[in-house]
Amino acid sequence: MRDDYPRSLEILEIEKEAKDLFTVFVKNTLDGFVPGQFVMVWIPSVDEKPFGVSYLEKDRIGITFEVKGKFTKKLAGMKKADIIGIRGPYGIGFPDPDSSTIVIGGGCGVSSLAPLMEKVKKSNSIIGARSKDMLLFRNRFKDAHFTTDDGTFGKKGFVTEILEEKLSALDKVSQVFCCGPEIMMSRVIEICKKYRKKCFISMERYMKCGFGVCGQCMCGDKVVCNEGPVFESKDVEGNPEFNHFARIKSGKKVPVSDYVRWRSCE
Amino acid sequence: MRDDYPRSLEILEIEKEAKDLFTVFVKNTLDGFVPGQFVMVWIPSVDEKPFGVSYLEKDRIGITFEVKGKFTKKLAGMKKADIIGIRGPYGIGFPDPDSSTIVIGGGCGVSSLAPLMEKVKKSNSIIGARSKDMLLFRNRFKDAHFTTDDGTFGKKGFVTEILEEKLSALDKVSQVFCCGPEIMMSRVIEICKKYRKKCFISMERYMKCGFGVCGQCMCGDKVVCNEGPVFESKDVEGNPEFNHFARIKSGKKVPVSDYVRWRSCE
Amino acid sequence: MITIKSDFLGMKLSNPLILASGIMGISVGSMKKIADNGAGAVTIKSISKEERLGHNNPTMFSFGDVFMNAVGYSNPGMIEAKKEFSDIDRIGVPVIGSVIGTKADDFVAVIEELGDIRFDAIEIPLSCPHTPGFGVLAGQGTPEAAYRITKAVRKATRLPIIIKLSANAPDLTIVAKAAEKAGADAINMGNTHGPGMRIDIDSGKPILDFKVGGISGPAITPVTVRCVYDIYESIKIPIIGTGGITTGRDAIEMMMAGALGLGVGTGIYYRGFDVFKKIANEIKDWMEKKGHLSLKEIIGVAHEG
Amino acid sequence: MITIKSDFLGMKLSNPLILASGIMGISVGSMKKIADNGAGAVTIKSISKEERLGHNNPTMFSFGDVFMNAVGYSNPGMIEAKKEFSDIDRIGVPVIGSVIGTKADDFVAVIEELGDIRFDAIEIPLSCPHTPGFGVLAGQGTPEAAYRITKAVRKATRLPIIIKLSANAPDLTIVAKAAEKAGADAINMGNTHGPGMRIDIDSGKPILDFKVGGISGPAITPVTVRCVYDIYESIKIPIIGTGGITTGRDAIEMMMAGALGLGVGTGIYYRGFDVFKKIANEIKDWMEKKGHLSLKEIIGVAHEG
Ligand SMILES: Cc1cc2nc3c(=O)[nH]c(=O)nc-3n(C[C@H](O)[C@H](O)[C@H](O)COP(=O)(O)OP(=O)(O)OC[C@H]3O[C@@H](n4cnc5c(N)ncnc54)[C@H](O)[C@@H]3O)c2cc1C
Ligand SMILES: Cc1cc2nc3c(=O)[nH]c(=O)nc-3n(C[C@H](O)[C@H](O)[C@H](O)COP(=O)(O)OP(=O)(O)OC[C@H]3O[C@@H](n4cnc5c(N)ncnc54)[C@H](O)[C@@H]3O)c2cc1C
Ligand SMILES: Cc1cc2nc3c(=O)[nH]c(=O)nc-3n(C[C@H](O)[C@H](O)[C@H](O)COP(=O)(O)O)c2cc1C
Ligand SMILES: Cc1cc2nc3c(=O)[nH]c(=O)nc-3n(C[C@H](O)[C@H](O)[C@H](O)COP(=O)(O)O)c2cc1C
Ligand code: FES
Ligand code: FES
Repeated sequence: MRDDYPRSLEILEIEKEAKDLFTVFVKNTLDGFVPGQFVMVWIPSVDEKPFGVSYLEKDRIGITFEVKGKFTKKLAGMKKADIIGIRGPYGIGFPDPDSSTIVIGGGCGVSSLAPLMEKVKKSNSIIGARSKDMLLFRNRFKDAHFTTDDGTFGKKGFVTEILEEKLSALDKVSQVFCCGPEIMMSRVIEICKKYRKKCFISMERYMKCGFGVCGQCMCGDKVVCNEGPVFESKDVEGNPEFNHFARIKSGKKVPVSDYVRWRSCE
Repeated sequence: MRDDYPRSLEILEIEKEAKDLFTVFVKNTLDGFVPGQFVMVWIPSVDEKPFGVSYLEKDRIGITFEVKGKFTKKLAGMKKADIIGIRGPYGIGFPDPDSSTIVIGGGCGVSSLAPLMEKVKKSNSIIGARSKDMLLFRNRFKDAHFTTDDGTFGKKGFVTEILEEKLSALDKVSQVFCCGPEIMMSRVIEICKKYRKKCFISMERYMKCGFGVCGQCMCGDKVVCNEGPVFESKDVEGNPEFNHFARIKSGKKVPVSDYVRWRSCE
Repeated sequence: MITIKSDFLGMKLSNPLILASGIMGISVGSMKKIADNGAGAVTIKSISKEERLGHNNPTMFSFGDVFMNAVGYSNPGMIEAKKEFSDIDRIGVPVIGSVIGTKADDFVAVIEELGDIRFDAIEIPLSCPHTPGFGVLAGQGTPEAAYRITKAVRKATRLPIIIKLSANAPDLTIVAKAAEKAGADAINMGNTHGPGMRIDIDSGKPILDFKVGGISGPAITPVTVRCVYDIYESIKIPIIGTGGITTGRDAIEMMMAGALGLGVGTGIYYRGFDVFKKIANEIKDWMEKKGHLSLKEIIGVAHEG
Repeated sequence: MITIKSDFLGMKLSNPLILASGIMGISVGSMKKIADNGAGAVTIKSISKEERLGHNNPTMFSFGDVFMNAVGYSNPGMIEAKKEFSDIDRIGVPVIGSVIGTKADDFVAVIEELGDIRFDAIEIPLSCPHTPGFGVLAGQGTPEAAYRITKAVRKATRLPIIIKLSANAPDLTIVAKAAEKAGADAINMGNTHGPGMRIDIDSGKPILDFKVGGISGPAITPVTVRCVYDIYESIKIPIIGTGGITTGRDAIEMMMAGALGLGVGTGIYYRGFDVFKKIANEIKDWMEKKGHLSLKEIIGVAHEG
């Protein structure tokens, strides 16, 4: 029989990464975690949400999050030795990266890719954000390519532009791993298609169970928490909901932009 | 977590062993069974009772019983392919016998000793019964010593007389294993004490759970189903209830003779 | 030839296993997945008149044989549901519409709004143990309420009506009889049990945000079997046994107790989406071993002799 | 220094763990074994006026986290019990006398007959789910019956009275309040749950000879915790939480929900006679880790904030 309840853990540390971006560190209790998998993070009496893992160390894990709504505000305000609950890991992560894998992350999406970025050739990581002060892991991955929408750090523009440059210049790229806003991921899929590269993306939906029971995270015919969150691009191509619709807490299907707005206030 | 429910098994065979004595054979589902341990045998819609194992084969086990009351009458009347339930094995069995172990059984008590008799020197088995037609395993253990109370087969008298003869004649006896009426076992204990031999006896009490929960099988400070049914004699010496009192179904403590009479009608 | 085909309320089911409401019943896509994994029929997640957010997370967790949830009937409301379930034919197996309400009128309103959707039956849960305003917490499980709501619903639809009861009812058989008398075509026995609570000892807080939640999973099988057994002797309409069915063995027990249909929800958690195929095969294998040819030979046999 | 000493109804307990009635409580010898294995107090198996054979075997079995029994209150009756328990001092920890009856008068008769036995408290179960004439099956779990029986018992003894309730009661807090009002000194929450039934599919027969039985073991912990939590807020007298406690974690949860005493029965099945020592150590280890010094810091904390 299975046990799936929040394992209560003391916060080891909370670090500020960038503007409104924090990392919370707790003991590593994740058996056989594969980057791209996720965990459910519980703040007692507050709420529970899915997150990727941004630091995967032997003894501890880090979860990097942007302060948006009630939950992340609470989390950012917690202190060392406070208790949070972790359950998981859940879902299917990325395949093993090789030296010719490109890893491309936008915004908070970078966080669940970071453990993979540590494994690939430095210059094969592409990290983007709206602005310099929101850019993640600038110091952690010094040799990565950085972009900002406003040009305040790295190259001005979208991460996808660097991807296209690289794919058109390099022959040896085996596959592309990607996590970020769906509009970005959908662009990445297009680019990969053009260059005939395998592409894996990581989807995000509001979750309740995280283990394939409630149906809350459905995206077309895919159960994101269970059959994903990482999908090979061919498995989401033609999915009528990917980059278009997502479900809010009631289960109501709304345009992704409405969903993101709703999620940010939750 | 544990599972302890009757495993329903088809009866493979029922064989008559002697007058009113039958053996029922079912598939062997007993992991790591040690002779002296017991099982609970369930006849659906009838009752469930503890029994020793008289045939311990790789694929099947045999349970030998005397037709006394409702339960054993039902059991003797069942046919091949009928269903009975088995749970267990329970309790603590005999230690490993060696070539100089004497195994001594009286009446039905022989049944739970039979698998041990197969392991010891032939002439080290002593089997007794009230009369020839009630003697168990006359053909199975041809070289054993047999006694009958009435002299109709083997030596006339009690099994204990042969034991005493053997112990006074032989030096090399390491230990004595014994199962039978408590009056007999208590006599065996005395004899072993006199000859300074280790002695293990197997106690019988009315049982409900068989696994140390209900307390029904208490004999003094011993939980027979769980700490026994096999005890080293020193662990029952001084027990005020051994060979004196036992509990009937209500939990009422009565003299052993009343208990045996009650049990025979159950 | 062994068959596990089942005739239930006029639905021709390839097997008696029915996806229970609230588990993966959120969309046509999710229910098609379950149908493709072998369910004989599926039930949608319960729909109320208005949109409901439900309780906050955590809404679900498990400890061994116990699965707990306090989803709190989150659903997009009947207007959205009408869109969501417009093309249920695509699912490929019969679909049961689950409808909830706080008053009898609400049930009727939802049934009417969803009238164009081609459901094969309507299920009315009177039995959720953890949602204020609904089910047990709203007293819908009494014989009187069951009678009143069933009566109202009966007038609102010609589809077969399944009334879903709670194992908690002290007067269970009376409730079942009241529903039968008011025109129910079947009883679903039943919803989650409890409610229960688990407390995280390090924070000192109940794990579920709503503090208490309904219990499902293998731990509740014995109580469900007993409830099915009890009501089987007092009503004539067929029973769906729901609660804890995880293996073929559980399914067979439930049928022997008297269930004609078999609800499976949390079984998905323990054995995956294909729990339906797995259980169906386990039933067939056992029937083969025993020489049974159809489910008729099994249903209710625990009551014999 | 960390202590898990507990003051319960005037009994000075080395720890709050109390052997639940019906498990190993058959004799002084069996209870002494449990005391030697670390129980803070022990409860005798329930005694009725007349000798009772109880139900036929099988009376007990388990499936995973579920333990089921239908012993049916077998006991030698009050006259024999008087002999059986004459030297309870030998046990070495406080002993609670459990008394059952079908009518209020029966309880009184047994209490009077056992008057000379040096029990530290009397427990009155109104809650067995599988014995005709007693507990739930005799309607003893209603607020009225609880009041009436408690009142009668109150007059018959000066010992502290513990009323043992059933989690099944739909109006649980009202029953608890009725018992409190009638003079109960504590509530034991509670008895086995259900009842449930399991059917052997090969024979088609219920496994328990009485067909149905009460459920105990880890599977019922969540419901017990919820019940303790609920009644803690509505009564002032202390609570023994009984049902499913198997680990230190369960014990701590139960205390956080509001229990002052902790009943342990089936835990013996899962972890052995020394389950008492094990749980006590687990509580202490956790307190040490958390920096708690006494149980006062734990009891009821789940109700804060
Ligand atoms: C499995 C999983 C785990 C996750 N874990 C976490 C987590 O641990 N913590 C967390 O806070 N979030 C997490 N997320 C990520 C988060 O949900 C998304 O990154 C978020 O939805 C994007 O919001 P943002 O405001 O950060 O992006 P933005 O800052 O709006 O965009 C980020 C970047 O995307 C690119 N981009 C934007 N629009 C376009 C476009 N039209 N075309 C091309 N490129 C574009 C740009 O380069 C931009 O800088 C996770 C997501 C998944 C799938
Ligand atoms: C763990 C266990 C498992 C058991 N399993 C089974 C089982 O599988 N099936 C079953 O039917 N029973 C079983 N029994 C045995 C059964 O319970 C006892 O053998 C029974 O109580 C004895 O009854 P009887 O009528 O067969 O003995 P009897 O026929 O009355 O006596 C048997 C022999 O004991 C000796 N004896 C009797 N009185 C005395 C005396 N005063 N002094 C010295 N010797 C004496 C004699 O040699 C006599 O022939 C088991 C017992 C135990 C402890
Ligand atoms: C997560 C979850 C959500 C549920 N939601 C509903 C619901 O919306 N409507 C309903 O009638 N029952 C609901 N239930 C109850 C189930 O339909 C089912 O009756 C119960 O879980 C017992 O069956 P199981 O053990 O097979 O899951 C829900 C159960 C779970 C676990
Ligand atoms: C085998 C068995 C016998 C029981 N007999 C009694 C009894 O005689 N009187 C009583 O009040 N409770 C009886 N109970 C209930 C227990 O005292 C206890 O309330 C219940 O088992 C829940 O606790 P647990 O999970 O720790 O066992 C019995 C329980 C079991 C398992
Ligand atoms: S979050 Fe529940 S199914 Fe995915
Ligand atoms: S038979 Fe139950 S304790 Fe031994």
